[in-house]
Amino acid sequence: MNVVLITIITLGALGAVAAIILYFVAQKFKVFEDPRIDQVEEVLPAANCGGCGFPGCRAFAEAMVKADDISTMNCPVGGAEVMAKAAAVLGKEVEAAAPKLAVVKCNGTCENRPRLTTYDGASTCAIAASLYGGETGCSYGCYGLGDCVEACTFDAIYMDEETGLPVVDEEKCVACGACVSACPKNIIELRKQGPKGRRVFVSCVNKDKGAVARKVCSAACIGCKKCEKECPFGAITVVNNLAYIDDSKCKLCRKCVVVCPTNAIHEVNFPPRKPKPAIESTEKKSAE
Amino acid sequence: MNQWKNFSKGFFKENAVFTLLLGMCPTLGVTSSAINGLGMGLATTFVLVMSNLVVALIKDFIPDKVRIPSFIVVIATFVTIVEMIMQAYLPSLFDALGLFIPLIVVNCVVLGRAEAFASKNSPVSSIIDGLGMGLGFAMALTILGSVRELLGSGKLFGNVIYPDQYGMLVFVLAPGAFIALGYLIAFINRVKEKA
Amino acid sequence: MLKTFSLGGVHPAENKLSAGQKIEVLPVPEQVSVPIAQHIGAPSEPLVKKGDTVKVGQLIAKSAGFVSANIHSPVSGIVQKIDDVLDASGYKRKAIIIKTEGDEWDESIDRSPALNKTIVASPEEIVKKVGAAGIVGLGGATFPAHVKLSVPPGKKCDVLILNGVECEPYLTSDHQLMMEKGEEIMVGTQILMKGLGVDRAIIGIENNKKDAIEHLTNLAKDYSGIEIQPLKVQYPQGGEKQLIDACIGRQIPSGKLPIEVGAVVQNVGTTFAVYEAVQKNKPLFERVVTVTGKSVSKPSNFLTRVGTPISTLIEAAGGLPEGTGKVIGGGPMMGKALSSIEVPVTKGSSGVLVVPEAESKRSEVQNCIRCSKCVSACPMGLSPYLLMTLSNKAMWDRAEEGKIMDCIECGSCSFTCPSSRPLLDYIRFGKGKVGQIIRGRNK
Amino acid sequence: MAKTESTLKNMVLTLLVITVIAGASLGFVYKLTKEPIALAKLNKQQTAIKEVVPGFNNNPGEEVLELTSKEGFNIKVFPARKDGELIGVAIETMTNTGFGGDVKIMVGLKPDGTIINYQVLEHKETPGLGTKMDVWFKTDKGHQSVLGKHPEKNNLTVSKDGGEVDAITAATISSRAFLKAVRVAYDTYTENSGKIASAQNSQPTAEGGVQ
Amino acid sequence: MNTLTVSPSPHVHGGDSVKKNMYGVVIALLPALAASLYYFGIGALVVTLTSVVSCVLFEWLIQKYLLRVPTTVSDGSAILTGLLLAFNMPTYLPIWIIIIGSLVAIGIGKMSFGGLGNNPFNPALVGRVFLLISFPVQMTLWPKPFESRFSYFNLTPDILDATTGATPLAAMKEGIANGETVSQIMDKLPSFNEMFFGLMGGSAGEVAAGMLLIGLVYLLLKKIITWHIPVSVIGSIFIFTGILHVVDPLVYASPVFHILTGGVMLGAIFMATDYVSSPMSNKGMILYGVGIGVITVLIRVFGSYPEGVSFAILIMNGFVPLIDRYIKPKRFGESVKPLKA
Amino acid sequence: MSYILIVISAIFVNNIVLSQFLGICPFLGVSKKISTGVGMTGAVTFVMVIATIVTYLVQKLVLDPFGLAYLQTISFILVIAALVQLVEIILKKVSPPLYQALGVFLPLITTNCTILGVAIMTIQKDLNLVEAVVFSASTAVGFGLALITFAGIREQLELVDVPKGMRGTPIALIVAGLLALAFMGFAGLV
Ligand SMILES: Cc1cc2nc3c(=O)[nH]c(=O)nc-3n(C[C@H](O)[C@H](O)[C@H](O)COP(=O)(O)O)c2cc1C
Ligand SMILES: Cc1cc2nc3c(=O)[nH]c(=O)nc-3n(C[C@H](O)[C@H](O)[C@H](O)COP(=O)(O)O)c2cc1C
Ligand SMILES: Cc1cc2nc3c(=O)[nH]c(=O)nc-3n(C[C@H](O)[C@H](O)[C@H](O)COP(=O)(O)O)c2cc1C
Ligand SMILES: Cc1cc2nc3c(=O)[nH]c(=O)nc-3n(C[C@H](O)[C@H](O)[C@H](O)CO)c2cc1C
Ligand code: SF4
Ligand code: SF4
Ligand code: SF4
Ligand code: SF4
Ligand code: FES
Repeated sequence: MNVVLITIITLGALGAVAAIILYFVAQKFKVFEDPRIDQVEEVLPAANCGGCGFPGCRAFAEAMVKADDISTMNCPVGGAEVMAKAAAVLGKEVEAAAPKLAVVKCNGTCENRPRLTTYDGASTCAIAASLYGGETGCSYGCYGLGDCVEACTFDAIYMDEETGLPVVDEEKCVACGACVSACPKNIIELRKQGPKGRRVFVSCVNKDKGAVARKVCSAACIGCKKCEKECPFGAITVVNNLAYIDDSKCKLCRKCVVVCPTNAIHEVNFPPRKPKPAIESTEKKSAE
Repeated sequence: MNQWKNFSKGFFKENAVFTLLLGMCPTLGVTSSAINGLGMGLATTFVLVMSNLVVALIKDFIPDKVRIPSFIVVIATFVTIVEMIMQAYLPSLFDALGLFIPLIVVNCVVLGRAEAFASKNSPVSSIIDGLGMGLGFAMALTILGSVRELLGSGKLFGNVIYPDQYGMLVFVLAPGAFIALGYLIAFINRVKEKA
Repeated sequence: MLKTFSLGGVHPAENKLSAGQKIEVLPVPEQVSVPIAQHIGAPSEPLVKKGDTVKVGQLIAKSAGFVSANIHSPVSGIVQKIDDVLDASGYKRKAIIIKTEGDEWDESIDRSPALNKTIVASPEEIVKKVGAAGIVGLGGATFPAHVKLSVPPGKKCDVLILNGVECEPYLTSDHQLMMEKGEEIMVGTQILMKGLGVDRAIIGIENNKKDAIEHLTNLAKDYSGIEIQPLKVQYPQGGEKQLIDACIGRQIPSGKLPIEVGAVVQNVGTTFAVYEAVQKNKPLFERVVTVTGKSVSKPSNFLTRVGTPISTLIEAAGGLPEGTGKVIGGGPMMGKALSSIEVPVTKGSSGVLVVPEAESKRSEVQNCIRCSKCVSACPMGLSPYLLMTLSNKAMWDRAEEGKIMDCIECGSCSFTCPSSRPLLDYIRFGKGKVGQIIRGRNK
Repeated sequence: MAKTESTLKNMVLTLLVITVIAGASLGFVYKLTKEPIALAKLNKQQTAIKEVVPGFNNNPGEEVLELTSKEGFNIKVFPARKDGELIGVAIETMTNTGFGGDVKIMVGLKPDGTIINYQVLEHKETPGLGTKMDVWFKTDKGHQSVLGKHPEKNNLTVSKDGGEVDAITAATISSRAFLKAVRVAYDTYTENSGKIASAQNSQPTAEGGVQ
Repeated sequence: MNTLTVSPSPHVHGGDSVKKNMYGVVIALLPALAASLYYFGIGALVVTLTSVVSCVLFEWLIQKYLLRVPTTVSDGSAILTGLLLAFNMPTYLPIWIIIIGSLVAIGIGKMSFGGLGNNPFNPALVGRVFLLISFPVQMTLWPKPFESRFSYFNLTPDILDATTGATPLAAMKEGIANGETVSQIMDKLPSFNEMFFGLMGGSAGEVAAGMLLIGLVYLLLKKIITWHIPVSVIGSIFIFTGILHVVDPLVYASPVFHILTGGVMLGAIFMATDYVSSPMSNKGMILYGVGIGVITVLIRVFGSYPEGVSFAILIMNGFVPLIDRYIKPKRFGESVKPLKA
Repeated sequence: MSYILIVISAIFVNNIVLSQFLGICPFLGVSKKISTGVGMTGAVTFVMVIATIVTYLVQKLVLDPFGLAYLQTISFILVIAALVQLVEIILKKVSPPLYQALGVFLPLITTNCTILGVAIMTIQKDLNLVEAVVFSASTAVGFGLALITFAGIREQLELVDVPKGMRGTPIALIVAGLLALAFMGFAGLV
């Protein structure tokens, strides 16, 4: 017989048999998996950072497909853009979340906060914090051992050798919040990036009474309530001897900055202003 | 998509060997010399281009459930063609590559491209993609082959560079293949990071 | 061969500098600061307020739950304030601050030194009295003693083990107490035996206290059911689980309490306090504290009121030496480094160790060389090197699998590690995390 | 883009069509390359034989004798004739005592058994060591060469075993295997020399032709 | 007052250090080194010096310029790797090969993984096996004791011929392959007594079993290693070859022969015990040791290499993570006897 | 060849991954965790044995009688592809956790060289059916041995700080190389 013919017949038969078997087995063992999971996963950045609160991008995709409302979900890496794409895939709406940024709320530099003891244990903030209140009198402030730096997968946070405090690189930070949960002292907060990166915030977490706080750190918030009174928009509240600026109410008027007696309120990325050049230096530092 | 980008991605950014880690078996198996690497790379390129083309042409007619079998048949056809042609006209290379020729069928690069690219793109893009990927693959194999040949037997494409008693035999053998590729990838990662 | 526990263990230099120093009664301090959390369990609830006048031994804070303990005033005087003060760890904790005026004791306390051998109290009364007196474990764990005496239904205790091991280097307070108050401890033992309803008690003592072993062996002849068990000098012989293993060869299963194997362990100091509480009606407000250290000019054992600032004790032992790098509350293996010497003595303070600067810094941490010495040293048979890494990498499920919760925090692993790795630091932290996870799961 | 659905008909049809086309093209290429492949194979054999027994003008492949040696190896003997006269035999011989297992060589013997030349066909020896056998025993250096030697008249074992051949440096095992294979060839040849001479007129075996 | 230091407990340390352990092993190797110098002379000196110096140098260079981490050459582990690598090489090895071996041992075997403590495989053996496979000719050129003392730089083919010979194991393997019986072969080999003191061909440091045993005693006394690995390796080789020997004494050499020759002593005492690449639990160590023993015998008796300790250790190194994962140390309270009330 | 020799050869001496260079992609891909390595080994063993039997029959019953040896590659791969897809479909239903664990690698078993390689080698070595089954099963065991050992080492490396440039693939390849180096010791065992 013709070689070509035999070849054709053999292969054709093999192919047909394979197809038939496949068909029947596929019928019998059908499993439904939402194909949108794959589609959503495709638009996610595949960083698997866990910043969304799910173990990996695929899990997040699954959750999004299942959820009725995805407006509370956010992929910190991809940001609004990716969420919009994912929403498009799912035919759902998302509001563009205001871009956020990690902010370090401690200004206990070596000058501001003299050291009383020396820590000599495992060098992580978490362990130091589980052992004792820190090398200075302020048991709220930063330990400077860099758990936050370690936690950031985007290299967006580093230790300033001079101040011993972490600094967030505004360019790199994607507001995944890894550092926020890494910090045992709750010093880092995700705050609105603000127009042109302008922000006003209280750079202190000390809840001690004014006199006590001031004694251990010259840059501490002493809960004097001057800012609270000054703020025309009611954005500032003082609870437990500590002022907090609500970034959804703050209009960046910077009046509070001026009245703070300890310079605990920081403004960043504003054009320099004339009357109070003294603050400038600290602002610069944290802005860098 | 920009066709130049489409073509060039296979060399560096999405190089099958150095970054995607696909098609590792021929990569390690046949690269004991540069010429084997090159031969294998070109054979793969041929299969890749042709199968990409055919897959792109027929993609719309294939039901999902038989997608993979269909693609594989296409690929296997070209592999068998390569096999027969090589056997006829390049018998010594055929002997050197041995089992790895039929194994082009299962080279993850080939099926991977068919699945990931050709089944979604136009025939022209698919050819270009196949060519880029294939040549990138060939390049990687040739580089690895050269390194192994040079370190292992002091030759480059068969030309003596230094006396072979100074060669480290291990690079011709299995362990050397892994180790050489390991450091090559580390090196390339480093270059990439700097770039 | 002397008896000892079956796994691991290390032998740190003993350095019992204050051994043989008679217990000195420290003068009543001018002011005391009495923390309301001096024990394991719920902090007590203060019963006094600013301006109140109190007497020595008067109840000033009452137990706030089953596992909690009463607190009695260690001095007589006026309550200055109840406020957050810095505790040994540099965190703020609530404490009652009393300004001393005179030394007026509560009338119900029998202050005569005479030995009272006759035990009139019934077992129930014993447990009640121990509870009322606010007695907690003086071996360091400060677990309320009356809880241990209340054997849970369904369990049976057949032996009482007294912990006179004092395996911590430097410390000598239990040793000295056994030498000076041996009779009282014997009676205390009888009381505990009666309270628990057992007829056998074993006092475990490390063989480096030969005089105490001899002394107590002689005394025990007059009391039925009390045996003295000399033990090999090996740390952590005094660990409860290790002690039970060494004395009666029973091992407490993972996550279980001593009662599981029919034993209750009390420290000898606790036993003395039980004697005082039951026979003399004296609540726990003072204890023996060793003040020691190579640079200390007069290593001593002091009988000290709770609430006395540590600085006062150091002063009494010759003052804080030049070049002190570290002050430790407790022994060198398990004690806590103090961030300030103004913190008060509590019920759990067994010693104050002053360490010169040269010895107070740890060596540089190196990579784990997998020498497995920590594994051999661990008395609980754990893999400290692995637990540390798992803790560092936050792999809690594997840490739990590795029985991180079994760690008794003895520090043998960190002590041995040739790479000076802070094993226990990480393991302790990991225990906290895993504990949280387990509690969360059980909820 | 409208994908074809996965119904039975479509699936079978698609695969059928694809395989049929594949089959057709393969059959076609097969037909095209059949000759060259056969030729390449034949060439390889001819060249090999030519190298070890030069000067014949018959087609030894057609006269091949398939024999089994004492040791149970399959040995092929290709008689080489010039104008019908037996000028030598090319013997495909082997042993299994190489460093990496089987060693297959083709050795050319004069009718009296003197070694003309050899060629290494297949082995799994270590590159740089055992592999050197492909030239080692032809190289005229020291006592390496076996060319012109006679397996009976010369003691063709390695010097370590009291023979007169220098083993490949640090590859005595491979050397022994090589020499053993030569010996197997010679023994099989002498045992069957009658058959070989008479094979002249016998029909070419099926194996002799192209496969 | 200066500031108080605060740290978690424990506040004292036993004083053990990486350095103490590493230099302890170096000291334990000195008797064998002395024997090696005595038997093999200049060659042993050159090989040892080159290996140690280049290992230390490579470690330093890699840490300083490639990884840019603090250098730790003073911890002694590189010296040890160099020393053990030298002990595993024949003393006629050319300097350039030794340098390649050191580079492989330190560069591939150790620093690629991040240095001390991280490497899954024994660096010195990685170097040795790499060389063995790359340069089998040079790596199997065995100088004879005493006769090779003054040759290294003046090696001519004549001297080479006169001063090299097979190791007992290689001779045994060849002999068996040639159909000789064990006792015939043994007659041509040194006596067990001579072997014990190292009077035979072999790698620089592996020959003198007696000297290596002195090292073992030192290591055990100093508590640098425990008995588990050496005993299980040597014991399992002894038992396994013993069984074979009893089954057929004509083809299987006696167990004493097996434990005295080749790298058994060196391997069992100094290389299998490498902390980094051996298991952590006692049970694990015994399993690991028995594995090494069995594989060694398999390779020696049935495989193509006359000598199998290096490969056996490397193979078992590969299994160490699995052993550690599934064989845990005995835990306290694990095997509780039920309490009778 | 006796069965013992086939087994030892396939597992140790000619280990499919470490000396034959087949199945490297899954070897590198699914070896990050011991548990997935175990799952993959199971899947490969299963597919490999069945595939070898089926392809063996195809060869002996279809290709050889019709003189179609040159269709070996294409018909084998077709059979294997269909087979793997079957396994995938069934697994998805029967054991979702295993399916999840093997993830993308299940379809890639199709393109796992070991399966086709073993099928072809079986024919090349001219084994009989029983030998073929033994050969394929022990090859799969060899694959599993290499894979699981390798996964063990990689899991351990997760716990140490490998230099940045070497992390991930490079160090995995080095480990594979050293493992192959060690396995060379088995040379000549059969
Ligand atoms: C929650 C809890 C319950 C306990 N219950 C008992 C008990 O019922 N009986 C007992 O003898 N000890 C009991 N203990 C005390 C412990 O066995 C142990 O003595 C105490 O934790 C201090 O021991 P250490 O100093 O060895 O750590 C309990 C401890 C804890 C934490
Ligand atoms: C590592 C370790 C060492 C200990 N050493 C002693 C000791 O030397 N003496 C002692 O009385 N208690 C010691 N303890 C506390 C005992 O485990 C146990 O809590 C105590 O004996 C119970 O008695 P208590 O409740 O009366 O203190 C140690 C605990 C641990 C964990
Ligand atoms: C990696 C390696 C590969 C080897 N390959 C071969 C080989 O292919 N052929 C061979 O005869 N010996 C080979 N050997 C050497 C043998 O193990 C054995 O040492 C040698 O054959 C002994 O012979 P000699 O006396 O010539 O040194 C090899 C050795 C090693 C270490
Ligand atoms: C008992 C002991 C044995 C050692 N054995 C070796 C060895 O065989 N090879 C080696 O390179 N290093 C050895 N070392 C040194 C060190 O552990 C080794 O360099 C590490 O593997 C490097 O990470 C040994 C160290 C000790 C303490
Ligand atoms: S700085 Fe904090 S929030 Fe920003 S990317 Fe890093 S970890 Fe995430
Ligand atoms: S901000 Fe928090 S985590 Fe970061 S260094 Fe300070 S204490 Fe540590
Ligand atoms: S501290 Fe914990 S882990 Fe360390 S030795 Fe003690 S019990 Fe073991
Ligand atoms: S003692 Fe230290 S170096 Fe040794 S295994 Fe434990 S952690 Fe690692
Ligand atoms: S190429 Fe072999 S498994 Fe991918």
